[in-house]
Amino acid sequence: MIRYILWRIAVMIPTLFMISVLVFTIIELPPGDYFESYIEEMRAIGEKADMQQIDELRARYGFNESEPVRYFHWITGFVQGDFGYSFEYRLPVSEVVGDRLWLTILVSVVTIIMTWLIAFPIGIYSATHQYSWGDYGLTFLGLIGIAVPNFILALVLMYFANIWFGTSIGHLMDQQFLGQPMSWAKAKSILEHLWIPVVIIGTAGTAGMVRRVRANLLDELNKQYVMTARAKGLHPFKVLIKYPLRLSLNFFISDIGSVLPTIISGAEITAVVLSLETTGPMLIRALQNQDMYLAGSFLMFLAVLTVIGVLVSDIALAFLDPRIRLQGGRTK
Amino acid sequence: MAECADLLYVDKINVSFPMPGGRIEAVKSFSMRVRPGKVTALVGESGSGKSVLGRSIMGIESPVANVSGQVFFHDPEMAKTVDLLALPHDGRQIRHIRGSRIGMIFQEPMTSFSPVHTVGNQIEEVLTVHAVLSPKEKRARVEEMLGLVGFDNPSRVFDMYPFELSGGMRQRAMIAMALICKPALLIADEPTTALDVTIQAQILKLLMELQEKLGMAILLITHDLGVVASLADDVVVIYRGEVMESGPVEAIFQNPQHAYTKGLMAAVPHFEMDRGERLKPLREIKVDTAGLIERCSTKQAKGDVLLSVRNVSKSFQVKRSNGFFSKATAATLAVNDVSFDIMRGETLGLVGESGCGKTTLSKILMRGVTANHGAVTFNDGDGSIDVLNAQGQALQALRTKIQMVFQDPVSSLSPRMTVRGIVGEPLEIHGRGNRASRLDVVRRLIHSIGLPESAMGRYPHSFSGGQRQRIGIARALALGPDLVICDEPVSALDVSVQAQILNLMKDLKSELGLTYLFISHNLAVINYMADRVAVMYAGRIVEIAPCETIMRNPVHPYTKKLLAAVPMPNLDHPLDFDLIGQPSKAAKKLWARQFHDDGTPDNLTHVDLGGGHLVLARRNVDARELRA
Amino acid sequence: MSSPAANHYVSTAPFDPYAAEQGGAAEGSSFNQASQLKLTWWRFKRHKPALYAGVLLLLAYLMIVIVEFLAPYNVHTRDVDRIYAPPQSLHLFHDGSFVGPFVYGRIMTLDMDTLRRVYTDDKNKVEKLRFFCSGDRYRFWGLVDANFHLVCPAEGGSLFVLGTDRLGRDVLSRILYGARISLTIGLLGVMTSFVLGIVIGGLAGYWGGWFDMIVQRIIEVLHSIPSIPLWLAMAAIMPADWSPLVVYLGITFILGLLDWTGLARAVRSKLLALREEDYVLAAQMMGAGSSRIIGRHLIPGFMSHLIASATLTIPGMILGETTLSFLGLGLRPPITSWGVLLTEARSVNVIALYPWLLFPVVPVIVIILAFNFLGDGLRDAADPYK
Amino acid sequence: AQDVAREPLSLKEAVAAGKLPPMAERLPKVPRVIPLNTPNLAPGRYGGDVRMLIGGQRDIRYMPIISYSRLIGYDLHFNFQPDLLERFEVVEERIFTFHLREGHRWSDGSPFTTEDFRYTWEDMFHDKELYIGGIPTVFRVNDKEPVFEVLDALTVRYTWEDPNPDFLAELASPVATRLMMPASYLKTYHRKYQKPDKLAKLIEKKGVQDWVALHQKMSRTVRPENPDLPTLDAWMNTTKPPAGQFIFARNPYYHRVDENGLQLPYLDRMVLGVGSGDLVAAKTGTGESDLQFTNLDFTDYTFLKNAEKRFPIKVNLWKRTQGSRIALMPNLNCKDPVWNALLRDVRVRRAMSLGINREEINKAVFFGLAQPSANTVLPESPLFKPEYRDAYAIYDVDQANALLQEAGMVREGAHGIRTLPDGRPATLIIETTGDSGFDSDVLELITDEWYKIGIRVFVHVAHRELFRRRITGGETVMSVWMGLDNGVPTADMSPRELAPTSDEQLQWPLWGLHTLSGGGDGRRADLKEAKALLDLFYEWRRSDTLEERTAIWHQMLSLYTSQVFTIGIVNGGLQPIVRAKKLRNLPDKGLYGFDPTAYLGIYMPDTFWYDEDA
Ligand SMILES: Nc1ncnc2c1ncn2[C@@H]1O[C@H](COP(=O)(O)OP(=O)(O)OP(=O)(O)O)[C@@H](O)[C@H]1O
Ligand SMILES: Nc1ncnc2c1ncn2[C@@H]1O[C@H](COP(=O)(O)OP(=O)(O)OP(=O)(O)O)[C@@H](O)[C@H]1O
Ligand SMILES: [Mg+2]
Ligand SMILES: [Mg+2]
Repeated sequence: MIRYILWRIAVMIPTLFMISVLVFTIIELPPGDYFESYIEEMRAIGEKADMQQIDELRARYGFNESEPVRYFHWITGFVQGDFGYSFEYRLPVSEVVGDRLWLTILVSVVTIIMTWLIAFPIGIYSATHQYSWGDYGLTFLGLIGIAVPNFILALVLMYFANIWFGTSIGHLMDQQFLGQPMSWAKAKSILEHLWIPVVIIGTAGTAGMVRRVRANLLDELNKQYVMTARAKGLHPFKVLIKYPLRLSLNFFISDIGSVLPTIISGAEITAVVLSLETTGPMLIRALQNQDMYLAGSFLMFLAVLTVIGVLVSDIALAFLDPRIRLQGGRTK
Repeated sequence: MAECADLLYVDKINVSFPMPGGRIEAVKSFSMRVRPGKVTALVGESGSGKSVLGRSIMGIESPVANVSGQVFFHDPEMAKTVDLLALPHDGRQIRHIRGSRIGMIFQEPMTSFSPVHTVGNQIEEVLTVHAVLSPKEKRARVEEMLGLVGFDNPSRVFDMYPFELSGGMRQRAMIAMALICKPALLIADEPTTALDVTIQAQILKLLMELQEKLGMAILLITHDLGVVASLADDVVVIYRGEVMESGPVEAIFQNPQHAYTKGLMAAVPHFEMDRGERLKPLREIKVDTAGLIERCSTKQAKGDVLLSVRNVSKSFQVKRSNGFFSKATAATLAVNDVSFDIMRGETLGLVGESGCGKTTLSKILMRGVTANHGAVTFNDGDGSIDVLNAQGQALQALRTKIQMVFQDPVSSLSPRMTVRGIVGEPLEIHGRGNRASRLDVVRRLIHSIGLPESAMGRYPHSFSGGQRQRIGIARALALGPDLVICDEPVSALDVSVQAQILNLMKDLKSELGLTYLFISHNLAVINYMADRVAVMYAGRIVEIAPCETIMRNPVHPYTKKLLAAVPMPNLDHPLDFDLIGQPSKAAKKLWARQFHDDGTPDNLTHVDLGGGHLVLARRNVDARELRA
Repeated sequence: MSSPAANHYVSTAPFDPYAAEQGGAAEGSSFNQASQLKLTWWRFKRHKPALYAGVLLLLAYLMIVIVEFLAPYNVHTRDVDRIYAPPQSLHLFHDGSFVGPFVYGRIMTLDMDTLRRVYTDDKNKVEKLRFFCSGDRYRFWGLVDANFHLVCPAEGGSLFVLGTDRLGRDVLSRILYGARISLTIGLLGVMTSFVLGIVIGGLAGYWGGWFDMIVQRIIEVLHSIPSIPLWLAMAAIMPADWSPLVVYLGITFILGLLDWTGLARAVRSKLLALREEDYVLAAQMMGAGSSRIIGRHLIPGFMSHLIASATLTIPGMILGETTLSFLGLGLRPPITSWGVLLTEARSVNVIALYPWLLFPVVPVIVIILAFNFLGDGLRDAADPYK
Repeated sequence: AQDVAREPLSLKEAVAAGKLPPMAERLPKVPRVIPLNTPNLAPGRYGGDVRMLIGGQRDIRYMPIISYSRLIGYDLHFNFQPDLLERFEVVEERIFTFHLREGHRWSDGSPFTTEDFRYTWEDMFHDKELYIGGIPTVFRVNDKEPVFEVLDALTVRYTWEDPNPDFLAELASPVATRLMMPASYLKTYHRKYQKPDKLAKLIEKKGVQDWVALHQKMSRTVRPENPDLPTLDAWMNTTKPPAGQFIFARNPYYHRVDENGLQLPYLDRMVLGVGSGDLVAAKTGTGESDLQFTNLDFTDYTFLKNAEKRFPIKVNLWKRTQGSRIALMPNLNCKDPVWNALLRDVRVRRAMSLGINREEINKAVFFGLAQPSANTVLPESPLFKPEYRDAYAIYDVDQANALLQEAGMVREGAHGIRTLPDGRPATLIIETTGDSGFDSDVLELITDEWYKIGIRVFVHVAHRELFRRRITGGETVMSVWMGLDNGVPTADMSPRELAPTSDEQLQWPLWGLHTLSGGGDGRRADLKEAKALLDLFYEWRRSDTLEERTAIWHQMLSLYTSQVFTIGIVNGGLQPIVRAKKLRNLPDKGLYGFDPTAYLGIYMPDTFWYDEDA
């Protein structure tokens, strides 16, 4: 296993290299560059742009160089821990992210944990009580969560949270705490706001998870080993948890690799709608403005997480099911 | 109503399963009793409802089944009679009884374990539920039990995963699980089908001991009338869910009354049979063997070498449950330098101790497992094929010529295919015939293995153990292969159906020139089927000889012990458990010196005793010395 | 038979060793001949909610063929005098007497203070609905001019059962027309992604080894490229003279091409475990090829998950463009789809003032529920243990 | 003590502690006195924060705009007025002499003198590294730089050879070119004044590449991102980005006072909350903003008005100053030869304009409150004439059809799509950025209307960058944008928007570029009327009397509207402005726009105050 892991880590390097080329290409793909978007931004409110100055800026940041050269500068910097410079914020990328990272992790982790905490019991319940009223009811609720687009849910929740509880609209905290150091009042305000994004981001994911848990569990429930376990006199719940549930987790484990990057990237669109102080909206803006080092470094960071996540999930798979041979071909 | 003397009283139980277009009445108004401390044997045809009954008593039959009736269990410890079926479903009371007061050995040991938990973990769990013990104590108890059921190295087995064990080993693990809490009643559903006779004897001895020591009653479901004769106090004969005959074992064996019982008795193969004699199944199914399977005529004369195996070895690395950083454990040498030939048109019987590598060997021949080294050549007259390295066309051709009946009928049938699909699949793969003709072949195959046509639309899980085994046989025969490797093909069949199947196989062999590699623990069956017999022990072939020679003049001590351990369906010849029931490790110590390798495998070689009789012994020993 | 075991008991019932096994269908009945597919269909039919869901979906798909006829208005019909009109309720009785389905006439006044259009029912004006009538002109499937409708407002009257939007268009008609795109286009992406996911994931899981290694790396690469920059990049390179429909089609398709990774990994992981089963070995030994083993033996064992995933992707397919439209890439007027309708409802104004514009979520929910029940039914029909 | 009592509460402590000089010393000798005793205004009291919402961090750029402290600014009637300057003199539109206020200080207390002008002129504009391409183009007249002189510590002079009538307007514009930067602060970052090792340390600390980047970063005024950069505005930024909330605190050295001698601004702080632009309306509707004008749209009015009942806010409607709220821009430089020829034909442009039912659009999209109009000046402008407004801005399908037929876009019968001279059907792709919510609505309505005159319209949405690029590249035949930026010009303001002078003019980007680049780039205008406009524009630049200028303006307006170079739809659209109910001095009616009102700039937010009694 150790050799396998080392081997996988070695393979990561070419993979990440390919990803970096792709990421670079994709953010270069839209015509124009940051400065062009910058000019347009100015024009949109009526300002005139000083073309001359902008040409100078362009030259300063190497935008008159060829793309491979720029790629080279960026990636060598990245490897050395220099993630580049955000034009939009006029700050080194590492400083831009700042606080947002922690808030993003907070929102994502709470959401993910809530999703699991809710989805698994419900999934198990609806698998074991298939076609009961509970199953139908929860399925129905969950599907509503899926069917209503997040942004509408976000607007509705925000609106009514404001009307009923007086929670201020959007954001992760009341406006006065923005940019303030942490305090009890701020923490309280964050908690007050947190539930809205958690509910919104969580609903679709929860319902999806419920359905998947249910489906996978239903497949395992009739296996012979369940009967064996029952014959031991185990509590049905324990039987469920130890045997069929574990075997039905395959799909879940295979996907935990993608959880890692989502913790950082967050649900971008919802975050935009709710105007959360998370990294998602920042990424989107950076992409739209072609603030390319910010966007590129961010994406590369996500890529590294993805690659690590996939490795973690593969290792977890091998633990989950000892029959799985990660290396061998189809026959032993 | 229930008499207090009965440990278990089953009163008019009915079990039925809904099916498209009707329902299956698996058990019909069935009544029986089990006396405390006694062994009640339940015998009957394959598919007659024995396993369903066992499961229904435990209350673990699948939820789709309709169960009605009453099952009274009088627990001597609680001195109270309860109706098991009336207890709340999966409630506390019934859970307390399960595993602790009533233990169950499932018929399909191969699939009854969860594949992702270690054997030890799964056995230990019973203790966790029913006893208050420290983890250390639990492990010790489990290891002790594993040792009792015949494992050489219990602590190693404890940490192994079920799929790393051989069929027989899993069955023993299952037995250990059922016995670990020392229940008052043991429902043993075919507990020894996957065990060779020596281990079987060991297990039976263990059961007897427990029965005596703890007053444990056993509801023994078995096909092996020999085991019944050696063990049972009472016998219940079941046929299609109904009691045909019941009574004390003496009464049944010496004076069978019912036509069905008589038929069963008559169908048992025995050693005194003539080589040409046919078994007499209860119902003879006329099968037109020629039309049954499509097959090209034999191109090669009988007696040529069809398959030659040279120096094949295979070792396994065991996965460790305790983290991946631990050191790799020593590899198991499952097959060790095995060489033999199979002639065209013959049946080579392969017998050996449980876990000695028979299944592994047969899978190597099928390219299901890659051998570490060695060579296998297949030659049906169209030129020889290097089995272990064949690719593409050659491999595909090989796949039509060699077929296998798996030891585990459950897991080798796709759970999501209907029988029709399963049996017809080889035909479909190799493009034999059209839809209609394939359907026709399938129908005839199903008929010839004694299943009704309605079976075609059902899924494997809804069959009894024996029925599934027959489906596997039908599938293997569908293509009309040259060589069929049968891994315990009839272990789950009652004697009558077994007779029917064996006859069928024999007919096919004589009429179409099929060749069989026949792996079995049942020496009577081997005697009936095989032309030559190879005996395996711990990965090596220890003796190989024509069938009569082995049966009459065994040389190797293991072979001798094997023959001595065969239970006879005859009350006059009960097994001497003290003699044969000793663990194989202990028995090995008693072997004569010339059979020991003294730690150096190279010391041993196959000594030719003439007449095709080879035996594994010291290089330089004299043949006469061996016979002594 | 008071004590069957103690003494020798012999059944006296007639004994026929040749009797066929009890239960199941009779010899030669159609059940025995039926292929697995047929059996599955029979079992499916017994699953009532699934059957109804299936029928509902069938109706929905039939409906989109004749929306022009079903919708009371043409999608493009707008009336600047009826902007943001709330839904009109249908009545049967007027002044205690039965008139048949009708709506009351409407009077609009402008509230110049709040700049709101205020609608009041004119209880004297009974506008009786007309059925199988001629109303708005339309071009059926863009080919034939016609004006035949299932239901029309009274002459000179209005019929806005679900209200109107900011240009005075009938929401109901728009929903009906929107179904056409919502129920079809996204399917393409979903199908592409499923086929790829199952095939590639299946092969990677079954073959393992090098192939798996490479596929996993490809998945990592694709997975590392979040969809948003990709959309942005794609939107930028799509030729400008493509119609929005074609662009959307293209984006959906490309997304499908990239979206298979999650599914592929799930399939692969499951197959890595399933391929160790004996029945796979058995199939290999029969000479079955990879595609057969994957398709016939392995994938069916993972069918529940696939069906669940598919039904879960359907909302994504119906509403996919809502996300895209956040980035300015979604479908646009004049093309109508449920996603477009919901995107148009994307403001607090709507929630606070014109909530009826949110109505399109209802058909989305209904369709998703229907797909879900259908999926459940299929799952159960394919489940041997049911 | 008396003085301290008059201090704003937020400064009292510092003044009492002696950290800050008292008000009298902070003010210039001659502060600018703002008279507030008009019927609608009132002198106020100190104190309070104003919360505002912005749609992104970059929108802190609104602050210097609405602060509107300029050397010279517009008053409410768009007359020039010295603001930071005490006074100024203009000779022949060539020689500009500026007199600073004595004792005027930057927000950090350093004196504001001609040194700041000199620094900017010599050490910034003329530094070969800072300004690689030389001084900003606004200073060049006929490619010649002015002569810059420092007359004394308070007087500077810029002298051109040729008249530069735009100069004052440039200085009064919402985002004016800065002639002066805080020299004493910026010298720290200038190579000429800073020791190299110290500079290197600073470069390192700020994470920039070299001193040029450092200087640029530290001296950004358009977006006041550097809290340390001294300013002359009413409020100065105190928050370092990135942040979710920016606090602008009062500038204690601000140069304006009310007539009671109270130093402005009244309001202590402007607090800008950063959020998604889409949420601004919702949040404003829940009383989370005390002053909101950005990110609100006319469509939000009803919602906001309803919110008045629940929250202490007041919603007003101001009139937007654009020449047309939304206008179609036929691209006279488009590549498609057939369309190019057609669009150059005035009959086609007129027909298209006549084919639009502006009343319907006004009713459907603007609640009937806007004014159907060509793209021209608003009645608020002294240059307004009804005939400009109505030029081809009536709805006349028959005339439109006739004109198109004449122009060679023929069709059989009275319905269906016309064919272009080369036989193609007359389908027209209109490009939009889809930024404003109603674009697509208006286009949908136009699509229907134009179908009646035989033109089939497809709408294509392009990203902003792409949008421009395609227009300049001639790939776009027609686009949608806003009309004239400044719909309320006076004759003193440059009529450049009416002539091809900039590549931003979507109807003739190449011609505009040609003028802009001094002939180096783009193409010379080759349409008679466009050339005429350009000539008139040059004439305006040379003219030096108001009458002359007025005449030229009218000629241009009449030519521009009758030629329908851009197809205006409606103007005078309304813009909701939300304020806290008790916020005084923000008029209920006003003109809203970037140019020339600088949004709220000319209404002087520094005079806003909270009337706690209201
Ligand atoms: N889940 C099920 N669904 C439908 N039919 C079933 C199911 N389980 C068992 N049966 C049927 O019930 C009958 C009895 O099965 P059972 O397993 O009890 O047989 P058995 O006596 O144990 O046979 P064997 O000796 O072959 O194991 C068989 O005909 C079988 O096909
Ligand atoms: N996948 C595996 N991993 C590790 N060890 C294995 C594996 N498969 C088999 N073995 C070991 O190889 C040995 C031979 O197993 P095999 O299944 O061939 O025995 P067998 O002769 O068929 O026994 P039985 O009669 O009990 O079926 C056993 O000790 C078993 O534990
Ligand atoms: Mg059985
Ligand atoms: Mg075996």
